[in-house]
Amino acid sequence: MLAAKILADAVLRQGVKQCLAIPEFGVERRGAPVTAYARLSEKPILIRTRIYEPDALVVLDPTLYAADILKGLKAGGTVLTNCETDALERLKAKFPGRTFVDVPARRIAIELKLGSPSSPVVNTAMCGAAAAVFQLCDLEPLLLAVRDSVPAKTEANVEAARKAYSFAHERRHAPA
Amino acid sequence: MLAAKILADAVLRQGVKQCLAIPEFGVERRGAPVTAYARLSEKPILIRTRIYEPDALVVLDPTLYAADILKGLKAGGTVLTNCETDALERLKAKFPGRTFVDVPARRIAIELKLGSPSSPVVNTAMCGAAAAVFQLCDLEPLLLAVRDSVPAKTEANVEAARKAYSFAHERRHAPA
Amino acid sequence: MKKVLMGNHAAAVAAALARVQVTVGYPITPQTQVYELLAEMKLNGTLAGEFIAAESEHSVMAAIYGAATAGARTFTATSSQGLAYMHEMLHWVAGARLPVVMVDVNRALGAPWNLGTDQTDSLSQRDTGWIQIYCSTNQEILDSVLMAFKIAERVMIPTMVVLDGFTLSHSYEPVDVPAQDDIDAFLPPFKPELTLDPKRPMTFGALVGPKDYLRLRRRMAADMAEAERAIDEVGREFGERFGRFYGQLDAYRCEDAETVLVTSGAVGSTARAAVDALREQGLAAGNLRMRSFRPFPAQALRAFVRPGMRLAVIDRNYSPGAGGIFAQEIKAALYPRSSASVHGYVAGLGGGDITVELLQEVWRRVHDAAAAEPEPASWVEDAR
Amino acid sequence: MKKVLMGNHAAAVAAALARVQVTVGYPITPQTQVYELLAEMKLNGTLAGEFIAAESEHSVMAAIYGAATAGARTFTATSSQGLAYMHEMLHWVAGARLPVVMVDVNRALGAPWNLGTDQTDSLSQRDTGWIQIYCSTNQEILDSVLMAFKIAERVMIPTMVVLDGFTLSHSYEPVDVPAQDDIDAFLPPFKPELTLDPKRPMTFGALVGPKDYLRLRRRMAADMAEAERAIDEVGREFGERFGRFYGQLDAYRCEDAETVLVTSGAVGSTARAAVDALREQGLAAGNLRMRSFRPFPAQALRAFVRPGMRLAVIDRNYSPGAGGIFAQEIKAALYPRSSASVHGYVAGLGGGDITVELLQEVWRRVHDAAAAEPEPASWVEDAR
Amino acid sequence: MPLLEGDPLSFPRVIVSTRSMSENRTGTWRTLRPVIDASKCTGCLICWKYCPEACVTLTQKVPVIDMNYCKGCGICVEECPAHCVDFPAEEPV
Amino acid sequence: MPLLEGDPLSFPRVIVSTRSMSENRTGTWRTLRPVIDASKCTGCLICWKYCPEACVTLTQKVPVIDMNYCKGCGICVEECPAHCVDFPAEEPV
Amino acid sequence: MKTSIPSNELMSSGHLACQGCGATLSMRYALKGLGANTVIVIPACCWTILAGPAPLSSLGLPVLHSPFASAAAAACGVKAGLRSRGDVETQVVAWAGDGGTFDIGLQALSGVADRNEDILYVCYDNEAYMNTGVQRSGGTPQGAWTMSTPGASGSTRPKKDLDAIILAHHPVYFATATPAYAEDMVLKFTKARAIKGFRFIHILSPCPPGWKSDPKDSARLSRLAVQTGLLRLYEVEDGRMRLNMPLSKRKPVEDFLRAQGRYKGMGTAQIADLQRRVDEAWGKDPESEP
Amino acid sequence: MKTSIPSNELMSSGHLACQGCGATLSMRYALKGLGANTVIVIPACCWTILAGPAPLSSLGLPVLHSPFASAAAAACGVKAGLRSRGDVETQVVAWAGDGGTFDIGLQALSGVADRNEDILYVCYDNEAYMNTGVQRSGGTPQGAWTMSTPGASGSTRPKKDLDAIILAHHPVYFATATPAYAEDMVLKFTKARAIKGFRFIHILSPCPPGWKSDPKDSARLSRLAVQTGLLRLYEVEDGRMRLNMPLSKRKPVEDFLRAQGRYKGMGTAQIADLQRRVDEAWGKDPESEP
Ligand SMILES: Cc1ncc(C[n+]2csc(CCOP(=O)(O)OP(=O)(O)O)c2C)c(N)n1
Ligand SMILES: Cc1ncc(C[n+]2csc(CCOP(=O)(O)OP(=O)(O)O)c2C)c(N)n1
Ligand code: SF4
Ligand code: SF4
Ligand code: SF4
Ligand code: SF4
Ligand code: SF4
Ligand code: SF4
Ligand SMILES: [Mg+2]
Ligand SMILES: [Mg+2]
Repeated sequence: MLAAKILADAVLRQGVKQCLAIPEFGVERRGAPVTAYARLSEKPILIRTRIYEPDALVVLDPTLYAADILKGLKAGGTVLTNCETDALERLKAKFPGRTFVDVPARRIAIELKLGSPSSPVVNTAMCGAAAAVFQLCDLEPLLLAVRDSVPAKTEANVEAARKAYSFAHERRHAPA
Repeated sequence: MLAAKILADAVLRQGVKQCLAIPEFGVERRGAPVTAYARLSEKPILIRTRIYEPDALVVLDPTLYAADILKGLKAGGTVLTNCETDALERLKAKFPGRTFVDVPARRIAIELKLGSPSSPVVNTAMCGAAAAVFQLCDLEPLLLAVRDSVPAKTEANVEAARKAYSFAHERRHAPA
Repeated sequence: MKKVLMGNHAAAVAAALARVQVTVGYPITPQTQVYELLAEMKLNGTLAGEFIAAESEHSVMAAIYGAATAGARTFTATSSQGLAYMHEMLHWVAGARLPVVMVDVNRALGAPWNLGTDQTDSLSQRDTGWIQIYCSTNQEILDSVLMAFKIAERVMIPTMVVLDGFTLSHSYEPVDVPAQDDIDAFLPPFKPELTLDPKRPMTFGALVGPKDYLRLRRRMAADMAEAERAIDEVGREFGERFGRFYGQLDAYRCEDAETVLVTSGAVGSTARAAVDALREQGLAAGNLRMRSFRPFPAQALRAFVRPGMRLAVIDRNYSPGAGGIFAQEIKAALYPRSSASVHGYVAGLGGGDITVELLQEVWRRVHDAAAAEPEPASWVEDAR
Repeated sequence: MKKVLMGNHAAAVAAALARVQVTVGYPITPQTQVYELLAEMKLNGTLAGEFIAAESEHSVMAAIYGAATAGARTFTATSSQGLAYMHEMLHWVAGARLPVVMVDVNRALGAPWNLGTDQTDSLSQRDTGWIQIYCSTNQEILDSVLMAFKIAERVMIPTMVVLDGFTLSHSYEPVDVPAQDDIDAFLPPFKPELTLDPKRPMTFGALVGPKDYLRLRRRMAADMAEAERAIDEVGREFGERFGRFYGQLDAYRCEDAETVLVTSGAVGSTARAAVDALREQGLAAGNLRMRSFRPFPAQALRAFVRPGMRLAVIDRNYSPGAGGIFAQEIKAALYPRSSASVHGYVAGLGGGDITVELLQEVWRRVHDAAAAEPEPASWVEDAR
Repeated sequence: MPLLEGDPLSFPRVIVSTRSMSENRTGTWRTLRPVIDASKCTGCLICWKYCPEACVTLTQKVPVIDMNYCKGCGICVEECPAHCVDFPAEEPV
Repeated sequence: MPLLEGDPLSFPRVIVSTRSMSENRTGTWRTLRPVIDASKCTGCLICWKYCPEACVTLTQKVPVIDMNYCKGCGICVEECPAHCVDFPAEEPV
Repeated sequence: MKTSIPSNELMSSGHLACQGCGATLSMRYALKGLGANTVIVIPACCWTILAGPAPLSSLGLPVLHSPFASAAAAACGVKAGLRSRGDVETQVVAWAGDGGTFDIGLQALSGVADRNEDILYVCYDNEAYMNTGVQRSGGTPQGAWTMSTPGASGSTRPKKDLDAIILAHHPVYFATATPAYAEDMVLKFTKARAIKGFRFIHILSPCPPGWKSDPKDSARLSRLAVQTGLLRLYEVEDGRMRLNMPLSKRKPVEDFLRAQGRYKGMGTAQIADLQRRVDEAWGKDPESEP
Repeated sequence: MKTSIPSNELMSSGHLACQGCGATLSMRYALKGLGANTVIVIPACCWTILAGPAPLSSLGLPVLHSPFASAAAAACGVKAGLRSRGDVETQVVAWAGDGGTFDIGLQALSGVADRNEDILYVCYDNEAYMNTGVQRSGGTPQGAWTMSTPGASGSTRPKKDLDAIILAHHPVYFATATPAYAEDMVLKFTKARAIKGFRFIHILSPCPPGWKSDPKDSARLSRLAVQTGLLRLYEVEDGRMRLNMPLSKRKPVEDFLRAQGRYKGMGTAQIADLQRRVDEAWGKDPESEP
């Protein structure tokens, strides 16, 4: 959820769009897969329900593609992943018609000592990547949002967001 | 309240009338004055409220006449008391038009070792007297009712009821 | 056999006759004699099952919850603050679909302290999922507790039998106590389908998602509808066996009544005296006693009401910001089909007497009102 | 200043801005972040007053009771089982006429366990004497908490600000946080007349007889009527100061609407999207959002309703044996003056999504129904 | 007649207790009456100390029992070390 | 479409749990994967004893970890006295 | 004045207690020790009634009535409320019966003790639910009759060891008291008043209707409880225990029991057993916690 | 098999606990000791989730979920219900967290202990409200961070002495346990099963997210708690205490604290202070109640 909050905050700072970030309801257990939703719009956002057919997906945990989380994604939608392996290719094959962008969030987090190697904390890195891939906001509001939202290891997290943003930004502008 | 229950029970055993005995509502503290009401009728009793203008009154505590408990009593009504002193005469003077019947319930209770001399328990004796004075029932159902309702010192209580009944019965039949 | 019983004792005697298997209790005025008599009956063997003297009402209902899930027929009694203290558990037990029977002796809720009878304690549990039955005599208390087990076990919904504090709880009157054999024939042993049993392990109360939750509540709604029927049918069966008939509603001299006093609890008894008095004066008065409040007898009420009828609803209860609760629910149930007018009167809160005289006055006010247009609830009192 | 806040944080921030003097808390999903943020603000000095971390919700409200009688402005937040556990104290604090402000985060009550949003927790407190305000956005949460203090302190009635679990409590969106100075100008310090003070000893809550009890409750009724005005007036003043206007009701595209979706809480926000969609299809749809539930806005509602209007009432709550609570109370409030028809729909219990699609379907069903004659509540769901 | 009269707003929101309970004369509860024998009294004040009604006054050498309140519990009779409190039956008024 | 279908009475009054939680494969939670080196393993069963998932099976001399459930907590890695459990990163599926 | 007891009376005559009520004596002494700068919080118990129906009060202090389970929490709320308004002086006292302390109020009490809230909690222990007409509480001793333990054997469970439970919370001050030792009680309240943090005083309080004793015996029974060794008068400050009333010779417990109708069902064997347990407790360790 | 631990598994895989959860280990061992003829009552706590959402169950036994404050009372109700139907054999176990035991469940627990109800109450103590995301409970140790004691100093109040509170009720059986000593724990449950009356087992249960520790360290931390002397493993039967794990040499408490993020705010002074207190407690009376 923190990731959704950071993105909403960054979008607010950018000043163009509105953002409403909604968590999956129910039991949350450390380590268990969780889901969250975010709506972005230039008009006030009225709808406050889950999103059944998202335009875009961000998957923080690279081990989660077994779950059928991709099924609701609209054709033509974009998926931001964190695979760094050839699993990505298998995914692409399995879900044709979607755009996949893969970011080494895990590597960035480990480099910056966010979390432990057994469970690296990738959310700020993935935020940065998402901001760039989905053109949510510029780098500056993003970094301000991270700085305001993360009380511990703040600078490392800001750095993670920056690195991932840059990485994804380049990717987006590079020929596909 | 026990007195009211015994009377209701005796009336039921007599088999002619119905009786509904209602307590004063609220805080009851040992030693503090309490009030209770009873309705008697040959038809089913529907009214379940306090009695504001009783036909008859029974006063168990001889020290209570200072309270204005007599004021609601209908003219021509009967008061059963437990004074044994010339206070009775003062009462009669103060409330003309009411019939007073005085019963030595206190003496009976002390004789039969009911309660202690400082606070004798007069309820069964007064029950007996009331049954006789107000012609609620015969002696037998009364004594059965007492026996069934009083778990401790049963026989002494039965005896108290019998003595008071006899005393009052004679009184009622004696010229006023 | 007829016995002179106080209302509280009628309740306790009924529970014992119903062969309750687990009774849990806690004292509170004006309910305490239920608890005390149960303790005494346990001692002398008249009460056969287990008896737990809990340390608070929340635990009373928690223990009842455990016992009922383990498959026992259960009983308790409380009042006022005690009922309020177990509120969380009331919701829980209803959601768990356990046929618990509880007596509530009406008493006003604080602040401030007050011991008088007042239905707000039980009525403010109206959304907890309990069946509620209101009694008007000590006989009806005993009978209703017996019927409550049968109703509750048929629809698997806990049932609250409600009686007026002091007015019934502490009043003595003759009560016909049926023989044990006859009761056993009326009320067979409780044999639930699902219980806590190591031989057939299952979990009760585990987390469910919204789809299941919605359907569980819809099932509850269906069973509540079934409970409307059950109250009437069990009341009829009881009448056939024991000569005293009961149902959701109890109408008195209403056939041709133009204005009807709508009452509940012991006021329903006094109201008949008021109706008799009004009839003697040549007035077309009637009394409708609402025996059941949950499930709300909406169908029965709609069937009862005639166009143009005026209902003078006596509420010895008050929902702040809404008004008298019976009047409110009656209006909702009649909306918008009926042209009857509903006139709410709040009276007797905190134990004030609702006298024959007061009831007649209210009846006259409603009967003589210029228009049939209802005003917001009026507050009335016998000034004595 | 605009900040991205989750609904729970909006509530906590508002309490701190209201300069609450005593806050008491206890964790429960989905309210916990209110409690946690208050603890954090206490630590860093943003929350000036006393902060008590109680050991249960009953004690939370008991401590609030003590603090408020001692003259402090008080705040707490809870949800579901926690709210139910303090039920006895809710009655008590209302009877004591203390202007406590509490946030309730809606969540379904067990059994069985369920964490989803469901209004039955707060609505089943409808007879406890609390004002209840339902919010539809995080902004409205913050604003409503601030207004709640002003309303509560004006009429001396405790006020519950209610928000949907997860849907609001855990959602992040931009919220305009007013400056402290502006809030201070809007909300002066709490200066009660009667407090616990050894210099002027007096007793609170002592036993009263029925005559006084009846009159105290009638006074409460009069203050509840005053609260209807207060909610509108304070909402208007708030609007004048901060640009966001509030009242008992919030109507959207209702001027010429034939059929109106009546909603409360966050569904009121989604319903507007549904209304927009229906309007785009050329249909005369509107949305009425019930902001206040206690006191029930009966007058305002009667003023709103036009003859022949159809009300499609969405109840994310359920009173067993009665139905959806908003529908029930709306019917009672309109009885018998109105020719509007009221159609109850129970939906979204236990956290089920009430989607734009579902709302449109319901609207169409009501709009297209053959007769205006209402049926008993229908149970609906978005099957996804 | 039955309608509650007066503006509801003229009634207070809460009823606080500010008057003393001493308005309530509990002397009527008494069935036995403690009587101090001044000649034997040592003025030890034990009767004052143990009176649950706080109705033994200290103003004089020999304590005075306020019969408006004395409930006749007999503690003073029992506790008086000089055995100088008599305890006859109360007279009806 | 939106009306709940079916007879409400056909839904149970309560939902009891009778099926095993083992239907839920928690192996997806794992980011690191314990791998026992059979050659070093002494069969002491300490990994079996301390597994919070109860997913180490005893059927063989060298315990087998059921990867359908292992969440990769690493307790077995830490506790193995023979230090024979390796703990590499999990591969995405 | 032959006594150290202050003469001012904050508790008035005219209250509604039964004749010979120990709970009124206790309150009377407590207030003499506490003084007027005190707020009293009273949950449901006899004192709900004794404090007077509105608009009367038998206590010349601010009083807050609160629900049965809530005394400790309400008191800590009052303290916080006063503190938040700048009043750090006023004492806040929770005054509860044994039912409201041993049973239904225990959770809130433990919470307040755990947080070391700055209040004084007083339990006047008459060993049953008296206000509802004598039912067993956790404070009822083994063998005592009540309306809910009506048999000859009375309550079959021993009295809950409240002192040990409270002491497990390490209160800054703890004391036991009983009205027969009036000076001792006043002193303890005076002392408690001066201490900050969570304090507790446990009073054994005779109750004629509940104990089935003669009203005149209330002081005598209170004294006998101490003289027989059934009740120890002691204090614990900062974890150090001090026995206030060491006994060189104890009276037989029978003296205490026989004067009360509630123990009528106790046979000689049970009495001897109780005597043995008291002897053991004192023999083992006369200065330690009972 | 190199261990005395029974191999049957009543707790299934697939449950929803966090990685390295001590509460699941505890349940696993407990059921091995208790056997299948057992009903488990679970109030609100992590185990509400771990037992499985309907219609799944991770426990091969009858389970009753109950509201937060009600575990003990519900369990005694189950026992009474079973007894009333003729089943006197089935064990009834209340299984609650520290929040549901030290705080909100304490009243019901005390009541059940007071009445000596025939149940086994187990508190798996992970030292905070974990199911709601780590807030302070009465079981949280001094100095520990939680979300509601977020400062560097963490919780300022010492951990409530639950053992002393329970022991004040004289349970027929009392024991402490922790998963690192699995054989010991299984044995204690086997023993408790055979005893009638009120029994209590207090388990210290590591919780990686709440303790901010590495999941792999859960067994190690559980062991360190004992080896540092912070946790004593002992039993009390019929009032007699027996230390199960006498320590000849204790490890420094720092070993335990430093492996947990929740103690990050504890400075050397505070750690030294805690060390001193542990030393004193052991030095004073190595065999007595802690
Ligand atoms: C929640 C709740 N349950 C029960 C009661 C009823 N009640 C009021 S006072 C009382 C007995 C109090 O006993 P105790 O605390 O020992 O005080 P005592 O009356 O003996 O002085 C009871 C059971 C209540 N007021 N509230
Ligand atoms: C009356 C009530 N208040 C609060 C809650 C919310 N709640 C559920 S579990 C929980 C924490 C439980 O803590 P603990 O007992 O220590 O068990 P743990 O989660 O740590 O295993 C809380 C606060 C609730 N369910 N019911
Ligand atoms: S008899 Fe009792 S009340 Fe009267 S003065 Fe003596 S001690 Fe006081
Ligand atoms: S106790 Fe006796 S001697 Fe002492 S003052 Fe009183 S009357 Fe006099
Ligand atoms: S890593 Fe953890 S879950 Fe996996 S087998 Fe080892 S102990 Fe079990
Ligand atoms: S703990 Fe290590 S040595 Fe022992 S059985 Fe497991 S893998 Fe083998
Ligand atoms: S019942 Fe006992 S404690 Fe209560 S007022 Fe009477 S004597 Fe005092
Ligand atoms: S939060 Fe702690 S106790 Fe709860 S499941 Fe996770 S590890 Fe276990
Ligand atoms: Mg008591
Ligand atoms: Mg915990």
